Amino acid sequence: MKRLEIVIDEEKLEDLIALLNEVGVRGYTFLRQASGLGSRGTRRPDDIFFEQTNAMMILACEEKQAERLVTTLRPRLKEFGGMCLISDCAWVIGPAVSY
Amino acid sequence: MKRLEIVIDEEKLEDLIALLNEVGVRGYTFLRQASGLGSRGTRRPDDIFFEQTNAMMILACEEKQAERLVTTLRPRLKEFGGMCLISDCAWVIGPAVSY
Amino acid sequence: MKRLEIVIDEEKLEDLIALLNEVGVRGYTFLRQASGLGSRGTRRPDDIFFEQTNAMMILACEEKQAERLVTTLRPRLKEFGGMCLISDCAWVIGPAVSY
Amino acid sequence: MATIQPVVLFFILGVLAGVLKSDLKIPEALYKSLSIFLLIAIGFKGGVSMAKYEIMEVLPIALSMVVLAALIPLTAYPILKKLGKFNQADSGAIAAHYGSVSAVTFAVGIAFLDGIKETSEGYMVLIMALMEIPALVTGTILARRGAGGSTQWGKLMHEILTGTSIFLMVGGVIVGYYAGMVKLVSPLDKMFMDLFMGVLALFLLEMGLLASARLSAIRAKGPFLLAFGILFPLTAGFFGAFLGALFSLSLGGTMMLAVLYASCSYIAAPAAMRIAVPEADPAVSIGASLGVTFPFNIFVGVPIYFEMAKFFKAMF
Amino acid sequence: MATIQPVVLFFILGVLAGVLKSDLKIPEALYKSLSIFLLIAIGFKGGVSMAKYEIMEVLPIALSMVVLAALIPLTAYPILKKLGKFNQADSGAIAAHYGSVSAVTFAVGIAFLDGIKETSEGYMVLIMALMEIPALVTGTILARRGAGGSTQWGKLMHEILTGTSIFLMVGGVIVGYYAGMVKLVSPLDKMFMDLFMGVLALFLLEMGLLASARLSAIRAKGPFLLAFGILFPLTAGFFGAFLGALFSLSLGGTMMLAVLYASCSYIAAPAAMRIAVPEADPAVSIGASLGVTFPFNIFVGVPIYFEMAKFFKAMF
Amino acid sequence: MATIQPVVLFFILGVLAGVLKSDLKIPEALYKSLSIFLLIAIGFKGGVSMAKYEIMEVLPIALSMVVLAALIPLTAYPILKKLGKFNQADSGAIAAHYGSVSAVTFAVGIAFLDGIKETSEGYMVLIMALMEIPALVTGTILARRGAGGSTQWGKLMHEILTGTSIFLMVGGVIVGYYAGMVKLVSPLDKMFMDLFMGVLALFLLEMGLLASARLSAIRAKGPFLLAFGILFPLTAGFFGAFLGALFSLSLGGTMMLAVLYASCSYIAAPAAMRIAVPEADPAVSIGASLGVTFPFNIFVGVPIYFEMAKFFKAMF
Ligand SMILES: Nc1ncnc2c1ncn2[C@@H]1O[C@H](COP(=O)(O)O)[C@@H](O)[C@H]1O
Ligand SMILES: Nc1ncnc2c1ncn2[C@@H]1O[C@H](COP(=O)(O)O)[C@@H](O)[C@H]1O
Ligand SMILES: Nc1ncnc2c1ncn2[C@@H]1O[C@H](COP(=O)(O)O)[C@@H](O)[C@H]1O
Ligand code: NA
Ligand code: NA
Ligand code: NA
Repeated sequence: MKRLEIVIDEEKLEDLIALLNEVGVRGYTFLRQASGLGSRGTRRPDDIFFEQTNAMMILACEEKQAERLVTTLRPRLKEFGGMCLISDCAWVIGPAVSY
Repeated sequence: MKRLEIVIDEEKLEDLIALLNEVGVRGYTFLRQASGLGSRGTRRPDDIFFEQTNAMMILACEEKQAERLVTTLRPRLKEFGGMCLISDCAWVIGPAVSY
Repeated sequence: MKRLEIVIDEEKLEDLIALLNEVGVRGYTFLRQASGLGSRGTRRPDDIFFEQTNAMMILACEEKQAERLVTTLRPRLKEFGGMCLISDCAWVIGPAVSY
Repeated sequence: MATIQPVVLFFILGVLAGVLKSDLKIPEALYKSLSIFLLIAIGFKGGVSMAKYEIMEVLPIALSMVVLAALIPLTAYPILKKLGKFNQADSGAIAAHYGSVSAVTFAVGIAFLDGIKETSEGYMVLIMALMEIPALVTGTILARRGAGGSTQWGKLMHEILTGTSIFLMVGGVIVGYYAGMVKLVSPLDKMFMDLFMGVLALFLLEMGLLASARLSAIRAKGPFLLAFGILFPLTAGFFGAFLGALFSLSLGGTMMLAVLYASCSYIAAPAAMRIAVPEADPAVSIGASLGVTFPFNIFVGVPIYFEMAKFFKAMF
Repeated sequence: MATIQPVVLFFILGVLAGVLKSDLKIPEALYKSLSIFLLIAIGFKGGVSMAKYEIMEVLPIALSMVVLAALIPLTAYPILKKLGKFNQADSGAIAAHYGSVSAVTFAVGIAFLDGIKETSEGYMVLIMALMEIPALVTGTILARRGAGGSTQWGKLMHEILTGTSIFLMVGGVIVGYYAGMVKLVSPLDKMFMDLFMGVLALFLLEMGLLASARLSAIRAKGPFLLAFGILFPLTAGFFGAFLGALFSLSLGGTMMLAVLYASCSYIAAPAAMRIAVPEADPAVSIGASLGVTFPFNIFVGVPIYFEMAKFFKAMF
Repeated sequence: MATIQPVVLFFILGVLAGVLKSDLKIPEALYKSLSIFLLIAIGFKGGVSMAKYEIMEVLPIALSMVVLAALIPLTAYPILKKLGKFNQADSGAIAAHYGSVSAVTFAVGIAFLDGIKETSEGYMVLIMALMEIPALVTGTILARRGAGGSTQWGKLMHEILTGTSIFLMVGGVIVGYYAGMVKLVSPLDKMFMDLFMGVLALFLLEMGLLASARLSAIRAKGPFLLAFGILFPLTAGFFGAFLGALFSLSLGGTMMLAVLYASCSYIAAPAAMRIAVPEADPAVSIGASLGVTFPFNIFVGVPIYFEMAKFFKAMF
């Protein structure tokens, strides 16, 4: 199994979700109002004057699905901003499979 | 060291914490109000009409402890909903050990 | 690439950020108001009487940078509280590099 | 013709903000705080004016009106199933929404009466709180008749009875009733009565934002739901006005009963149906309820229900 | 017998919501906003009525009452240690809580006086703010006498003096005093005076929710803490009423001094004790303070302290 | 000399809390809720009093005052560039901030007039809303003249016109105007008029906290920005008072026009400049605007602009 961790501009979150739906992803988790530093400088929800925030998405899926996803995602990552990390993980069988 | 990442129904969080205490876990971190998609459909705190939310828990522990934990957790994961990922990690010695 | 995951006392967050700036880190993501259990007991933002909370920071960088960072961080981790995990990951090229 | 209350313009502002993609956002905590305030205030106001009645005298009337409200989902169900071609679960769930009530529509009705210096019986708020029960139970039975799997009746009743809506309204009634009895309404009314309209204004702003985001959900069955969402409440309101006059309520009370029968839920009912009929699609019922019937009621319905009330009061 | 204020019924509603496992939740931001409002409003009200006195005249009296408040933790400590069998740290920390004051109990006292058209000296609010200092310092000394490790006095004093409670109350006093002097109280009072009771109502609802979640923490020492949590404030209140009459305060002021001496903290004190006596178990002190003494005071204590005040005012 | 309004003391309290490192925090949701309230209330109040005028009569005057406001950034720009030695982007962005307006300074001006029982023309609020447009557009043109890369004019205009500030103010004007026309201002004024000053108080508390955290950002150009932040608004205010008297506004209206010209933005302008001139450093403009000009205006400026208005009204 692969674990993807994506941080993007919170305003682009719905676009990312639409993209995931297209690829047929069946499970993901995300948190809003993440702060961070990146190539576009600091982005923090507690800065009342700018309201630039990130969303953080975590997604576990099978290797093949991950490849397909990355292929679709890569060209749009620049527009979404942020980063995308991939690492290995194991899925503890038990709950209904949603990947 | 193993890193566990658990996403469950926020309403079951206290049950999960009780279970961790039973197993003797000495450290964990969690975030509430996580959104996500899974086998039960979309769950988002910003959907005012449904108020279905997830909690995300991260937990670093030694391999043996992780095994014990997974054994106890697995049968209840279905009821808790969500997912449980395991991966490898290293603990930077420095702060008081809490795993 | 290395992925660092740091959980500290939220009050020390600005100190940690200052330290990261010193080391020359060019990207990180953090979330405030994280709950947790550790050597100092339970810390939860929903406990109105104590207001002890954690911040969770995620940081992807190259191996060398990670080493430098850990060397600087380690002596101060005790004061910051919490934990620091390291694991391997891959950075999906696409967005502007910020590590 | 009666004038449109200024307060309902805030709903239009909210819709506009949604349509124009304004970056206006009502913080979630504000939305929840306003709804806590409104529920307590509605209850409190009702409780204070109930202190002027003998409770035991009005109880039988109130209970009959509650029980008769079960007729609403029973009427809505076959229409939704036959004409609307919804499946059993969806038909039952939507019927439950329309049998149930909307506290905000109730509030707009009260505001309308305030504007023309009319009043209504205080115990209308108790009727509103109690009406949820037959509506949601009937809707659930219809949705799950013959369906496999057991219905979580215990969990459903707990959700209905201790849900925020009923809990705060009934709590408000109790405090208001007590305050009315011991003649200590005064400093509390500065908040829960005087600010009622202003808080309602902010709440309607958010309702507008929510409604504009929800309308798209009913696209598939749009024409049917548009017709249903307007004609059904008119019929139910007609029936309510008839009953109110029959039971010799005041003019204002007769109108408010029509409003209760005509209004439909988009807060308590979705939460209850998620538990009782999880297989129903909530997007449709909320879309129809919040996107069609709610705006219809607050702009057009309320004045019409008032005319209906006048009509029936003149008859009996 | 004096009537129970309607506002305190909201506390019962909150407890009920907790007991019935209602899904009612007060958003954290609302809770914090309400407490900011209440602290400013309490200070503002006090400041406005202080503008009628010569400050220098009342200062010595006020200071004596503050200093004498140090007797409260000194009395509580041996009782907790000997009879309650608490260890030194817990005894000191609980003593600090009971020496300190509860702004909400104070507010309920003010509401009680409003209800019977009585007033109290405006500078009572300054006494309330200042009383924290001797109480917390004395409690800390008792808790840490002879203990290893250094006490963080600097951090403690900073926490006490710049903590939200004292800061906002004293800030409110200053603005209220200035507004009273330049005769521009008027538009600010629409918010900070007229809405006081309504805001207190919502706050008490949340206090009830919190209390119902906290009672379980005192299970182990339940019987002792129940007795202590009722008898100790009665004694301290008796002493306060005696002092108030001795210093020739008005009837309302005498009662309010009794309320201050009898009430105990569950917000400022836990925060301060966490810094000064980290080895104490906060669950016990909060449980006793919020679960026992607070409800006792607002329902039963306040009317009793009023009778005590009448008794001593008749004596002197 | 005019008395300082009690409400502005809350700004000092906020600054103090920041300087003393108090743990006082205004929840983000409260800050946003207060600002939603203030914007609607400012608009509502203006709309209600506009209902007394023939709109068509005042429109040409209002529009001229809006267009003339474009002179402000045109004057500020060369000063910032030549004397302040800022680069083109920063000079244009700061000029846009000073051409734009601050709704809170406007609110303090209204409070000042209330305090001395003066009124101003209701349509001043429309002028305020419209003034953003020429100011931000002119500032952007100055900042980007000859610069590479295309300016996102579409996105900028959308941001300005549908941004929360303009949207809510104009929305408030519409509802207030309608309420005034149909004579149903009454229950809404209990919230949007009576509570205005109290809400402003809490908002100023947060402004003080924000300002104390922002002052450090202007350190590098401190002396210049201190002088600019005080002298420029005085000049702009002088010009505004002159224009107001020339156009025969009332005394209050003349002062309010001076306030509008003198005040500068720290909410709408930063958001707009981030889109239009992303290469400008926002820390400097916010620091000067919020840390220097805002406090100067509310404490010293407002009474001075009133004197200016009196002076010019006596002349014409
Ligand atoms: N190396 C990194 N490690 C962790 N988070 C990052 C990293 N680089 C960027 N981010 C996150 O991605 C967000 C957007 O990045 P950017 O588009 O480069 O400004 C930042 O605000 C961070 O939250
Ligand atoms: N493959 C996945 N990757 C990441 N998060 C998941 C995945 N599957 C489920 N989740 C999370 O677990 C929650 C509950 O899942 P479920 O019980 O399957 O509905 C979802 O709402 C997601 O937040
Ligand atoms: N083994 C662990 N796994 C995950 N989070 C931990 C672990 N140990 C400590 N933490 C986090 O670090 C915070 C501070 O830890 P401490 O300083 O040990 O009290 C805790 O509240 C947890 O959020
Ligand atoms: Na109905
Ligand atoms: Na006390
Ligand atoms: Na200006």
